[in-house]
Parts: sequence; structure tokens; C-alpha cells
Amino acid sequence: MEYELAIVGAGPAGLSASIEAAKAGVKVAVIDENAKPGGQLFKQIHKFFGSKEHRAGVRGIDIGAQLLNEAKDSGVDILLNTTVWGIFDNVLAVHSSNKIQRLEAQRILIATGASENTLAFPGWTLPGVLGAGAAQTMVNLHRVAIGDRVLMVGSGNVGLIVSYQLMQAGAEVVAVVEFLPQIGGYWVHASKITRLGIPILTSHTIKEVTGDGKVEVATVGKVDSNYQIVSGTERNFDVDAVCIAVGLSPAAELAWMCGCEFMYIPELGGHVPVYNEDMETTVPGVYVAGDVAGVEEAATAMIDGAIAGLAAAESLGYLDHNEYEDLKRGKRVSREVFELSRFRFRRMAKERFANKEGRLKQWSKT
Amino acid sequence: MLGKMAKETEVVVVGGGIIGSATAYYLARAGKDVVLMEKNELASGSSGANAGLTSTTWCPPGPLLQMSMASLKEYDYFSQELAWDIEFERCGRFTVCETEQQFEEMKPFVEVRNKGGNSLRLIDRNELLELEPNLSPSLFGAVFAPNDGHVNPLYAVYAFADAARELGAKIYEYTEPVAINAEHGCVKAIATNKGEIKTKYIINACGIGAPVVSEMVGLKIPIIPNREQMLVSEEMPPILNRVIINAGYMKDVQPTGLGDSAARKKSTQTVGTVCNQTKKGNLLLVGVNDFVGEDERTTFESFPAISEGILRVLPILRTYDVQIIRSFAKFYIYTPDQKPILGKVDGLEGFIMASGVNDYGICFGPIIGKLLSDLICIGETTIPIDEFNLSRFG
Amino acid sequence: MVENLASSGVISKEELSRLPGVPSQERLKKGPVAVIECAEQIPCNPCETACPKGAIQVGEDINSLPVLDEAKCTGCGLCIPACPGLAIFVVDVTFSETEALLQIPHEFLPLPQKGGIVNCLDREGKVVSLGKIIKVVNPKSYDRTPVVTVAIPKEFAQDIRAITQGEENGNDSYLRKER
Amino acid sequence: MRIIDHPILGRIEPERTIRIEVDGKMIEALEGEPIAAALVANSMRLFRFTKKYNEPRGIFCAIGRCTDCVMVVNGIPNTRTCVTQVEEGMKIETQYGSGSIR
Repeated sequence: MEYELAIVGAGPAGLSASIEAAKAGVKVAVIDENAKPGGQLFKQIHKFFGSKEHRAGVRGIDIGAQLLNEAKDSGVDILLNTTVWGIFDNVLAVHSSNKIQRLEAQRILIATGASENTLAFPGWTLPGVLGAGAAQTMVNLHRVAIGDRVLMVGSGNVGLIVSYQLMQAGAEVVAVVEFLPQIGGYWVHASKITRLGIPILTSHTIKEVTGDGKVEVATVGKVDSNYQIVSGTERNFDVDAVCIAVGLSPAAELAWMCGCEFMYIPELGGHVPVYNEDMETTVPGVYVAGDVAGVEEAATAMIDGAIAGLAAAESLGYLDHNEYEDLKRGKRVSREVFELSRFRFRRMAKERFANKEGRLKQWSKT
Repeated sequence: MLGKMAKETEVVVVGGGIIGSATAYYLARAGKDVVLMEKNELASGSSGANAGLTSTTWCPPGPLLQMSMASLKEYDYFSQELAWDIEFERCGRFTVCETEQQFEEMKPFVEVRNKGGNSLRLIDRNELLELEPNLSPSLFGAVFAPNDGHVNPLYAVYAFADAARELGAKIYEYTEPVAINAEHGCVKAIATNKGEIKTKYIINACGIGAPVVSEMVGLKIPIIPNREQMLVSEEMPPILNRVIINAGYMKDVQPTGLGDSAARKKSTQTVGTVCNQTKKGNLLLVGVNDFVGEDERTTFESFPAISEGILRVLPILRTYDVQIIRSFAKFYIYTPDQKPILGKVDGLEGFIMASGVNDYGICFGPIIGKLLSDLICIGETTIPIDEFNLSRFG
Repeated sequence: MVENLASSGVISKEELSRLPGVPSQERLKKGPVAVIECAEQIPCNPCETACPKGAIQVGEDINSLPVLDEAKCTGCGLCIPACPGLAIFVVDVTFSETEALLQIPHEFLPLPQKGGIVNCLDREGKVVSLGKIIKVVNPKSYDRTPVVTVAIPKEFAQDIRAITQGEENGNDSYLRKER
Repeated sequence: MRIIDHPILGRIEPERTIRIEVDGKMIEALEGEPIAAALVANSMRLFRFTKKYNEPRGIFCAIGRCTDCVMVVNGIPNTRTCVTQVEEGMKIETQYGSGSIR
């Protein structure tokens, strides 16, 4: 198999990139290990922020469907049930239908997303303790209830949104606990659940989960300024599920394997590949976009993906430089607005990468 | 490492792999003031990325065979006396023959080694399948080495380092030598990125980095890296009781066994089959070897190459759809005659070589540590190591 | 300063009073008007786009808080389903002597029926009164965010922000009734 | 339990149901869903016991990353049930340790 651009991951970043590149004339393959494309979009049943150009007010599931149609209409090949287990220079090693194959590509975009972090506490391995994203998958995608009474650990956007969605699916969320003194996610998401009676217990953490072969009781307690549980403040919740929403880490294995240079930026989820304005890493011809380049949100993943797709198209000669710069400028303006909010991590990353920018520029031009 | 580095010691061991940590342990046990320094983390080189095999099978009669057998005894002692479970087991090893010709070739191989003190045994297909029912019935027979086995190489390094530390050795990670000071043909001190240490002895226990350290005293040593690629399977229920290696691999890759080392060096790539099931249940599958400098990347081609060989020997892996979860590449510490470089160095008092252990460093680590400790403390070794002196390369 | 909101998810009266999207007492007394409880700079402006009267302004920097032009706002409620944060409500305190009308987004099943009696919850989720469903609007353009109009006691017009259907209606296992 | 009605996602369209065997018991599953979903729909949440301490485990990440939900499927141990689709007549067993080879 041979393509001009191979994109690993059919989530918002990968699909957006594929659309832009294919529209420019690039022969593109999007490869995804799952049976269905869309990444995590098909479990995002809420309306997205942003403005019209970001598809604001549209639910993630519908954005997923839109992207998929656009990709198909643009002539993108989407290879499903296909795992990329290695990248060896310009060869992607793929596994599908129990066969190993080579897929050669002139440019590679790694858009593999992120995986959920977890939290270890006594009882965290009991059946019924699971990732908040996992709960969202089970409930919204597979339509099965993961529990009747759920405790949510973590008040970032994932914790808040999933709490709301668990309620929409008929579960009862007994509380959201947050070990910091302030709520992590957007306050409107918080207000959406507090007015339905879910208490958000800031400065609280989970102490343990007990039960006979399954989750039965979750104990939470208030923490002091050293984040230690204040004895006597413990209280028990009778629950049958505990969801962990304590952040995500970039799924950057393939970028490591390519030899990309990394930087540790905790606010972006940990080790992230260094990239330039064109989303190109320190390895020429290898691009990153979406959560793998720093955990943010689907809206920003789509913009970064689009930029990466355009950049790959330009470097392959399908766009002339000025045309590309114009298109990129447009995308960047639409990106900038996400860098002004409280979650302006990408701007911070850009600042941190700045001292490498000169070098990165050179790489991208070779 | 917290605190300041020592200013003075008796022995500095450079290289925190199995050789270095074992050497530090035996020296500390003998009462020496010893510093172990490692430029990265302990076991971050070849010692941390190999199949953990402890084998006597390949060793020709003489010091190598003596050393391998003595090293297993050290492991016996060590795995019983210390707190760590280093997963050392004399589980036995089959060198399996796929053809009658291979089997025939093994007869003199076994005879010579048994005369030298080993206790190998040729077994036929029926006995082989009785002992290892999951092996392919198409195999012809095998050489059984009852004393061979495996160890968890990472745990072994950590355990030796821990034990050395407990006996007073000082261990500095992220500490890299930059220069060696010698006066009147005598080692005086070693300068590192963290400061200088005065010392009487410097033991070069590096792997592929050994030439860099020797270069500091103007010594050229003929070590080159030979990349070895390995695969790791998911955790499986026990499907193997012993280590499996195919005779072809012995011939192609194993040093000083049946192989023609000159031919091997010329050939760009050799593919063999070694399978070792760890205590946890993962299968370690070896390997593809080639000379590519210090390129540690794995190659696409190694996967089908290793898998094919292993499936011929262990078809059950196909039946159970065993998944490969990882791969990695590391280096043999290759020498032209595939013998180690051990002992004092002519013309430079206090500088001792402990490198060039090819692919048998894990097996030989304890005995090399013990012998070098003896060399420093009592001036002689229980097993002669003269033939491993650097001077043999002229 | 948004201490209460940031630490509990519940916005205080004092915090509300400082928001540019919350109408004045004078305006409230004149009839239906949008109450935009958006207190955080979020890159988001569908409310501005949705308003047919141009009564909501976010501006070029879409991170700015929405500003309500209370003279232009007619209380039509089109901004309610447009807000991804579900933070806009329409309050009409002129509905009757004793009752106010409240329009709220409600994305739960079963959808309340006109004439039904529901529990009314404040921002903390406490049931503060009963309410009567006046209207349920759920056109395609609202994209599955139904807007429910409920008549509530006037004194709670600035407190009630959610409804649940009581057990007596034979549903609603999914909402907590009290804390 | 299945979530039949949903305010945003609507009602589950009737799909073809198939039957799978879990530890000797036949249960109903929806065509195309992963094994884990079928099990949860039938109120089964304990998928395996760990090797060392015999601790119970179930679903954790639901997207094929963590391997906590592995079971013995058609005789093959370590099968990730969250990303393996059900098939008519599939035989699924609780996994003990790393399973066994027969």
C-alpha cells in the first residue's frame, strides 16, 4: 500500500486533516484501529463551544458524522480495524485481519489522541471503578448502564460533562469530588449539574472503595492544604460505580518511535512532541495534531488537524506557498480564540517551544 | 543521587550494568571502598534489555565453561541470600534441532563440552515432546542442558546494586566520566560531569561505551555494537518449562559455539530463534542481529523474521493468537573473537577491563565481579583469565 | 471574583449581579427577558448568533462575556437552546400576580407535558417549590434541547433554574430530589 | 441494563439479537456490539481474576487500552472484550490469571 499522506487516527484531528489534504489533491489514508471512525466524537453528545466556523452549538456526534461525510466525499480512504503498531521511517507497520502489512507514506500525521489517567486508592481495581471516558463510551456509544448510583472523581470538563450525561442516561450521580479548592472545568458545565442536585465537593478526595467483588461503598473526605484527608470528615456513599476523571495523557507512542523530540508540559498532559507552526515535529515529514500534541478539546483538534493537512499538502506540492500561508492564517485566527480562555495551554506550549522555533523552521524547509 | 559525590575511594567501577553492579558488590563485600558510576540509570544499557539467559551450553571447555558454571553457583547463592527475588531458575534449556543433520552435528559438540565438565544430553523427539509438549512435533531432537536457565536481568542488576549499597558502596547515576588522570603509569583519579574522585583502581565495566572510557587512557579496544532485536509477547499461561533455542541460531549467532565468527561479522544480518517465558508469563523472543553502529531502532522486517522462526518451533503461539506487545533493540558487546576483555592492562597500573561480554554478560556478571574483586584484593583469580587480556589483540 | 461559583458550581446572587448578561431589576419588571448566567470567558458565541434582535453581544473576541442589551431583548428564548453551556434562561415576572414564567432548557426524559406539575429546583438543586408546565417547545432547530416554560411562584423567579418530575408522575428516577 | 430511550440519542433501533455463551450460560447480545457491552447489558461486571492475588477485575478504559477486561473468548485467553465484537454462538469464559492452555 502506498499513500502520499498517512494519518493515524480517525478522530477530529485526523479527519479534519484528511479533508483539507484530500481537497488539495493529496492521496490520503486515515487508519484507525477501531471498527468505527470518529475517535471520541461519537460519545460527545453535548453541544460544542466556539463560533460558527468551529461548528459551535453542534453536538460532537453530529460533527463526527459531518467530518466523516466530508472525508468520504473528498476521496479519503478510511482503513478501519487496522492498527498501526509501528512507524519505521516512511513505512507504517499495520495489523489488520490478523495480517501484518507495510504501508508506505511520504508524509505521516500522528493523530492518535490521548488516554485516560487514573488514580490509585484502596479498591480502585474493583469492577465498577472505571474511567469517566470509559463510562461515557459504555453509556453513549454502547448504550449500556455502568451503574445506577455513581460517584465522579475529578471536576475537569470530562468529569462534569460525563456526570451530566450519566444523568441523561438515567443514572444517579451522588457527587463530584475535586481535590483542589476550585472546580477544574468550565463553570457552566458545573452549574448544569449542581442545579440538578449533584454536589460538587471541592477540597475533597476519594479515600477508598470497598465491596465484595464489586463497588459498594465509596468513602470520600475533605482535604487540608497539604491535600491530606482531615480525619473525621470522611463520609460514605452507597454507589455501584466510581468514575475517574483525572485528566488525559497524550497517546504519543508512535511519535516517540519516530524519534520526535519531546517536551514535558504538565498542563498539556505530560510529554508532548515538539512541533512548529505547520504542526510538523522535529522529524521531517512527521506531523502531529489533536490531543497527542497536547490535550485540549475537539474544537482545537479540528483546527490543528486542518493546519497539518494543509501543511502536508503544501510540502507535497499541492498548494503553493502563498495559498497555504493564507489558508493557515485563517485557521490560526480561528485557533487563537481558544488561546485566550482560561485554558490557554496551547499558547503556553507555543511559548515553551519558541526557543526551538528557529530549528523547527529549518527542519520543515528541508 | 542526593548529597555530594565522594572525593576519594579505592575502586571506581564505571558502568551500571550487570558487570559493574556485580563487581561493585563483590568488592564491597571484600571490604573495599568502592564507587559505582553510571552515565544514565542502572541497567539502562544492554543489561536492561535482553532475554536474561543463563547458559553454559555454548561454552567451549576451558575458562569460559568454568566461568559460566561458577557464575550459576553465584546466582544460586545470591538468589537465596538476598531480599530480591531475581527470578533465577536453573530451569534447563533445549537447543532444538530441526533436521537430522543438525542433530548429528550436535553429537561432537556435546561430547567435547561434557569432557570439559558440562553435563549436556542429546534427547530425541519423543523425549523432547514429553518434556515440552507444546514444541512442534516436526523437531528432530535437542541438546538438553539441565543447569541452564534464566534470570530477570533488571532485577539482578538492581539486586546487586542494592546489596553493594548496603555494604557501603556508593552508587552515582547520571554520572559520566570525562577524563582519567594517570601519573607515572598509574591511575590517580577520574573526572566526571559531577566532579573528580581520586582512586587507585578504575574498572571499565561499560558495554558498548567501553571504548570511550578506554580512549581516555589512550587505549583502543576492539568492541563494536551488534544490534539485537527482540519481541515481547503478552502474558501467557505457562506454555514452556525451559528455555528454547534453535541449533541454527547457535550456529549463526552464538559466539564460540559452532559459528564462524568471521563469516558472521561479514554477514549483514542473522536471524535466530530463542524463546524464554518469564516468571510473569511473557515470552521473550530473540532475535535478529546486525551491525549497524549504535542505531537502537527496531526494524519492520524483524517482526516477521522472528515470528516465523518462533512459530516453526512453537506452533501453539498461532493456535492461541498470541499478541506481541513490545519490541526493542539493544547491543551485544561484540569482540572479534567473541571472548570477553578482562583483567589488568599492560602499562597502566590500576586500570582494569571488564567488558566485551558479547551476549553472555547476564550469565557471566557474577563470576566476573567475583574474579575481578579477587584480582584486586588478593592479586590472583581462581579461574585463569589471562587469555582474556586486552593484549591479545596486539 | 467568582469564589462561590468556582468552588461549588453554584453562582451567588452577588456574582450574578456583576454579569453583563443579567438584566436589571427595572428591565425584569417590564416583561420577559433573557438572563445569561455566563460568568466565564469561554471561546463561545452562539448566543450572539442566535439572537434575531441583536440583543446579545459577545464581540470579536469570542472569549468576552455576553453583554445583554436589555432594551432590545424581547425574551423570545431562541438563545436558550443555542447556548452550549445551557446557561441562558428567560424570566417573565409579569405573568400574573403571584406567578412568574420561567423558560429553561431541559435535556432529560421523559419530557414534561403541558399542564403537568413538576418540582422546581434552585441552583443548588434544592426543591423550592412546585411549578406548572405551560409550554414545551422542541423543534428540530433546537437540536434536542427542549425549552420548557414553567409557571413558578414569583418570589423564586431568580432562584429556580431546573425542574424534575416528581415520583407522583411515575417517572424521573434519574434526578436527585434533595441533598 | 440497556439504555433504550435517550433524550439526545433517541431510542435504540431494533437490531438483530444474537446469542452468546458466558460461563456456560446463554445470554442475548446485539449484533455489532463489543462483548463487554453485552455482558454489562446482562448485569455482568466481573470479567476476570488476577494471577497473583486473585482479585476481581472488570471494565476500566473501554477502548482497548488497559487490558483489564480480558477474558477467554472461544478458548483464546487475554481477549480484550471491550473491542472484540460479539458473534453468534461465541463462547466467553471468566479468565483466571493469564488463562490456561488446553
